[in-house]
Amino acid sequence: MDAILIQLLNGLDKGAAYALIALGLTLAFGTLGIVNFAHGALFMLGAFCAVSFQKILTISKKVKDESITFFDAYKEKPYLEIWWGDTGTAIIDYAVPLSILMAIPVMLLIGFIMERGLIRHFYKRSHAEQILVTFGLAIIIQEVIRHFFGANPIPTPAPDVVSGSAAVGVFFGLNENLVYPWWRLIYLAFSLAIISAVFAFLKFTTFGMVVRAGMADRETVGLLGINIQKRFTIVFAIAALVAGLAGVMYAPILPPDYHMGMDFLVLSFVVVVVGGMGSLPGAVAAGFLLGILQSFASMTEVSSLFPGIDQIIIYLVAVIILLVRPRGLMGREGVFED
Amino acid sequence: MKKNDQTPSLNRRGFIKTAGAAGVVASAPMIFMKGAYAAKDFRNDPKDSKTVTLGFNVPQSGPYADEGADELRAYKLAVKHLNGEGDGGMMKTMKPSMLKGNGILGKKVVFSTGDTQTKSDAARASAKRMIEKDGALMITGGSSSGVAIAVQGLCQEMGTIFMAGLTHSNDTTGKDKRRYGFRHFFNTEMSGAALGPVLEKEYGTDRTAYHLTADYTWGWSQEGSIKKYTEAMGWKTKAAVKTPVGAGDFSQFITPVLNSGADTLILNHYGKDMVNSLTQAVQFGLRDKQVNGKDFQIVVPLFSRLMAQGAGENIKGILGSTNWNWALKDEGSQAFVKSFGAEYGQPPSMAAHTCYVQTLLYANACEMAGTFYPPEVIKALEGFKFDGMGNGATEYRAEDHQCFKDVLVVRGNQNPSSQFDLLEVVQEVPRAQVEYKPELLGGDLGPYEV
Amino acid sequence: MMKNLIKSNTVIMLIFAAVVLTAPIWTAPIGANYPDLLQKFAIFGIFAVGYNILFGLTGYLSFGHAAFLGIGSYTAVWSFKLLTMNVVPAIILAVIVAGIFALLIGFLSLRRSGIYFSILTLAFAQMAYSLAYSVLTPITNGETGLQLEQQDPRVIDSMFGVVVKDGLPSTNLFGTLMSGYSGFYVAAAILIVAFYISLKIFRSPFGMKLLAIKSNQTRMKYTGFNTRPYLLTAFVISGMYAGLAGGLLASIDPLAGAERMQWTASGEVVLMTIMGGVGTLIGPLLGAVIIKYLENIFSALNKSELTEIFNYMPEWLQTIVVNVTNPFVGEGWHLTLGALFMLIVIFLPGGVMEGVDKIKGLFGFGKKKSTIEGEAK
Amino acid sequence: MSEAMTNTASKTMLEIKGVNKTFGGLHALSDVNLQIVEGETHAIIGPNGAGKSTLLNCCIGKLIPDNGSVTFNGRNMIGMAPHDINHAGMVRVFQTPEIFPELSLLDNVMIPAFAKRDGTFKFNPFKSMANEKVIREEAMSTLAEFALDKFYDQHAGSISRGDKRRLELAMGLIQHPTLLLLDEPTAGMARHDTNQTIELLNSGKMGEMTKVIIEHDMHVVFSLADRISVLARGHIIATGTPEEIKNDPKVKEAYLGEEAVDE
Repeated sequence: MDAILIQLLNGLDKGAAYALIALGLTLAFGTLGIVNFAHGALFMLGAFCAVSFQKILTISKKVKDESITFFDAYKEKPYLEIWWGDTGTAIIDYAVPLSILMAIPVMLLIGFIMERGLIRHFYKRSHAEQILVTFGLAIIIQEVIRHFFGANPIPTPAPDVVSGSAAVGVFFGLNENLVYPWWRLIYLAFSLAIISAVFAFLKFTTFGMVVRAGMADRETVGLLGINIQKRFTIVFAIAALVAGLAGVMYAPILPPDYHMGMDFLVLSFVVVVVGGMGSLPGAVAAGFLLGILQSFASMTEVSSLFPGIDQIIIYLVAVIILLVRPRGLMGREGVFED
Repeated sequence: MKKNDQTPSLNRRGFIKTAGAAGVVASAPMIFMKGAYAAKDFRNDPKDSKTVTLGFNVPQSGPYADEGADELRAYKLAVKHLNGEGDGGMMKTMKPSMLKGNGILGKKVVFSTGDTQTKSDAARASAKRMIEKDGALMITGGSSSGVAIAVQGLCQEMGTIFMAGLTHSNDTTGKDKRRYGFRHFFNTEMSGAALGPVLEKEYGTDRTAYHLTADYTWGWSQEGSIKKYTEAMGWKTKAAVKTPVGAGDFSQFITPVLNSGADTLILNHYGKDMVNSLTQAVQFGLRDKQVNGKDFQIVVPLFSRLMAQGAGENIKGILGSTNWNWALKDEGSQAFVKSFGAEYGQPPSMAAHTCYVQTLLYANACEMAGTFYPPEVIKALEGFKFDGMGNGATEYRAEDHQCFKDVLVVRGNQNPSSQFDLLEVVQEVPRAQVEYKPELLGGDLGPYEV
Repeated sequence: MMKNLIKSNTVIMLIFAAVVLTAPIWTAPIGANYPDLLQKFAIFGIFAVGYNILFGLTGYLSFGHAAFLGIGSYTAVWSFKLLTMNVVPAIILAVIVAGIFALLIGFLSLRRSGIYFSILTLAFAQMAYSLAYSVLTPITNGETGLQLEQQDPRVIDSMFGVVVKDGLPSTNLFGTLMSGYSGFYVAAAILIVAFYISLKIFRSPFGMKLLAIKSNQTRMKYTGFNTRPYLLTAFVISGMYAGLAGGLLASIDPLAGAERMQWTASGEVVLMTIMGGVGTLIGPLLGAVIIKYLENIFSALNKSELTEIFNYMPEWLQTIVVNVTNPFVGEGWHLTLGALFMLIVIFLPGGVMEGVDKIKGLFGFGKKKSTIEGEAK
Repeated sequence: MSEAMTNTASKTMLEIKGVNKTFGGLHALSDVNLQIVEGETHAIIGPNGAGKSTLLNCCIGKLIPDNGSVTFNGRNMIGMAPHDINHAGMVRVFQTPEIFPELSLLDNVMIPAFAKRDGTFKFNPFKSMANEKVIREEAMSTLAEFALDKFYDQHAGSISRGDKRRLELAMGLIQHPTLLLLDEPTAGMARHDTNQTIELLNSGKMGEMTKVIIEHDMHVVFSLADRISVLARGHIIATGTPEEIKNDPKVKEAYLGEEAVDE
């Protein structure tokens, strides 16, 4: 029972990440009709916002280690600590959550530039061309990041107070051994908040209504004489922001490296398609569903029964869902079927 | 095409001329001696050429790109030293050595590079290019066992010697060993043999281990070796769970550990997988746990400094084994760290070390054989005993082409004195303790002549 | 008159064969004239040409064709292990087994269209990859890849009394070794045949109907065509091409690794096809050549070699050029790849072939481009 | 109008019996009964949303009626795949041109000819298009009938809308259907083009063919139809000769009032 509960938590947590990435992807899909293979790169850029913010905060005074003569080795002490003592240490400790402040303008700007500079010229082009151009862009972004940060993962720890685990078991009056990392709980809450915010934005603002109308029928909205171009730019920037925030918050769980976007790319496409093209609730549902199933499939009880099931569960479920439901969980007819 | 690094072009050309001339003079007697082998025709025989080409096949993209970059630094340094430039590094400490600093057999060493992408196909394609197009006489490098085994197999077919880079799986010099392949790096069997006693001393004999194992050949090899040695000293193995390579999020594998009753987690992961699983295991509070009245422990059997960087704080205090560390105080290590540090401003990684040593060993074997003819070079390497290369007295065992030498057991440094000071050496496990019979791992070397 | 001559199959095939077979000569100036790369050009050319029969003609974007490449390779290596070192049975079996898998996967995946189809094929291929990497290790030898062993039974060979005493046997075509240039010529000959078949398909009523399905599938149904079997046939044919390429890869280099089936490998053939020009006859082949060239040659360049290449320039210019180009070669070759993808899509939406047409137009050859090259006029 | 009138009683070709179709709560068709007789040109008229297109879609397999039967030359059509219905001899010409925009005009006409010859599926990858002389000639002469032959090698997507409509007709005609279903063949056409189309539909092979025409334009209907059925709110309210329909009070009441709005 405990094992199942904790795997459920794992699944929700994974699902939160999948859903968040898929959300931005399907937003761009549904409204702009763009197959964005650079979406994983946006997620990665988000994580690297956290990395760079941490690097900035920890700009250090270097004290040479005199015992080493063959090369320069330093013991580093961040200036923030030198100037402000414990306050400085505390600020550095909160680098990841604080970096959200940096990520918001940066990701919006990246989204804006990407849409204006590239994506908008590809709305009318074939999906194959969209794939090629965005894939090329993703590779370039990746290589640029590698040039500056190297190929190794970079540790970006969560703040000290939340680096431990919460006694979930005790809270629910269950096994006291049942613990769960605070940061993962925060990630879950954070992604639920972002998902709700995106839904609320689309549901309750005029802007959102236009976007939703656009997702339902792009051509009609274009005919209404609404300046759809401007709105598309904003939608894309929001998609980039959501991906970026997903990346920032994921950094303490998965130390960022330049390739992490590609690792998530295929998965996020599977999530979007299983959810149904152009359906936001579908993407969220599929994200959580696949996350939870993946967690359960890796339980020894399951994987000893079906060897290898944990390796393929996501794809297996995707195949089954797509064969049973032609347009995924909540897709509409005629969207991306040609 | 393949020149050494960039000096202003005029100077460089001038230099090559003189070096080349010197080479001809130096090699003149050799050509005489070589008569016996001259009849044998072999691939990429440099014959009258003034240069000899080595092929450096390292990961330049993919997860091990940083490690590959460090390997390449080491290779370039080795080439410099062989050609008599720089301070000579380990050439001065290697014993016995026939290296003179005039290239190999009087021929200036040049090189070509390739990207393995840490994929068997790409690595083989790149090795083939260096052999077929660039005329490489020897291939070396790599940062994973799958690639090493794939390239080693190819080199056997092509009749080109392969000096493996970082490869830790038993199979490289076991099941899949080849006559043309040589490994200086240690393997999982040796890791197990070295770690076992240290684990016993640190954590006692009454422990229950839980393995998380990367689901591919190296992972299984590692798991098998650690199990073998820990179970022999009385540890129990609670479970050994396979994790998909590149899983990213390991939470679903870590949570079952929490209530399994195990008190030790063994992470048979390397690279990104290791960084991720360790980071996440610590987040789940495993290291703060008490099980069966004992502090919960995490062990990472294969360590490298570059990986330790990625894991950050989480690596502190964790035990593992490594092939070499720059902080070693022996003469050879010091000489190497000195010249590497002077050249690149940073210490070499263990991958860099093994690659540097392999290049020197190959060059020395050619000098010993007095020819580049691979079967003779192989015979010179087989059973070669040497010292002064950072791992104590070492032997290239003839039966499986595995180097036997001291193994380091290390611990993540609790209080690093600098950004490079991430691992502290717990023990230099003597060679005798990690040696095993060649029959243990099976395999067949194959013929000298191909 | 000239135009008709150029359009005739015989002339096209003669030119094509001449160009392919002389590749060792004309690739010399770009440093690609060594057996392995030439073999890769031919083999991935076959893969891309076959993929184009599905994607170029029907518009169905499969993201899982690498699975058939991998299956072909595994089949071929098993044929070497169990039957004989002769490549003929290996290649035939590779094509057949890949075809069977293509039939199964195609039958299921073609129940959907558009991106749903793409994801289905991707999912099947990823499952094949993951399983081959882990639980299917007894069949695939996992990460290391399936290799030959001296103790392999090789039933047919031993029937003819071929005994391998020392080391591993080599793959051969009735005695001709498959390594080096002979391997290239075998691959080139197969490429020529494969290209001819593709040409015939493009210019047959069958190919025309596939194009019509791409153009307007609904209309095809009301015009009296059962489109599913057409699509399935195209899928199986392209799967068999992939199996052929995989079998050939293993024939020239008897090792089959799981990574051949990863999504990146599937993506590669998609990129080759789009880059060269979807639906053109020769474009996918060009795309394959360009990508393999970048992967093998650009990744091997370094600063000193660049200096060498730009030696003819004055020193100050040389320094500038070397410093500008350096980030794009060696470990930066991915950057070149990414930039090339973007440049081609932005400036030549029809792929390299569109560039060729534009140049032709500049010189006054040919008339306005027809979208479908294979179209009989 | 044509002599077909005289043998109305000869043979029922298409029989629609008691067909119902609902979408959600909406009755698109309620208990529709209709008989198309061999040789006649039968027009179905009715205001927008009367269910004309739904009725057509039920015949060609795009929609499956909730109940009732559609029998064509004695064969039940319900549940049959669209391509099989085509081969049974019932061919539809679309309202918005459903052509193959990327292919040339010639190819557009050759494709349906292939369907006629090759059946629903034929694998002949080694036959060359260049050797398909018979079909090409037939396609060329069909194009000529519709005055499209001079730009036979242009992309169908690039020609004018009126030309596309004629191309549609050519694509239908080349299959020599037993029954041709035309969905508003002149919608959106200028008067001159409309007259030309009427001319085409009334003469030659087209003229002899059994046809069902859905049409808005009364001028077209009365120029072409032998019999007319009037559909309103999913019901057939009248069937008869043009004269009968013109004078039917029910039609006047239910239909013509609304037509003014439509025009």
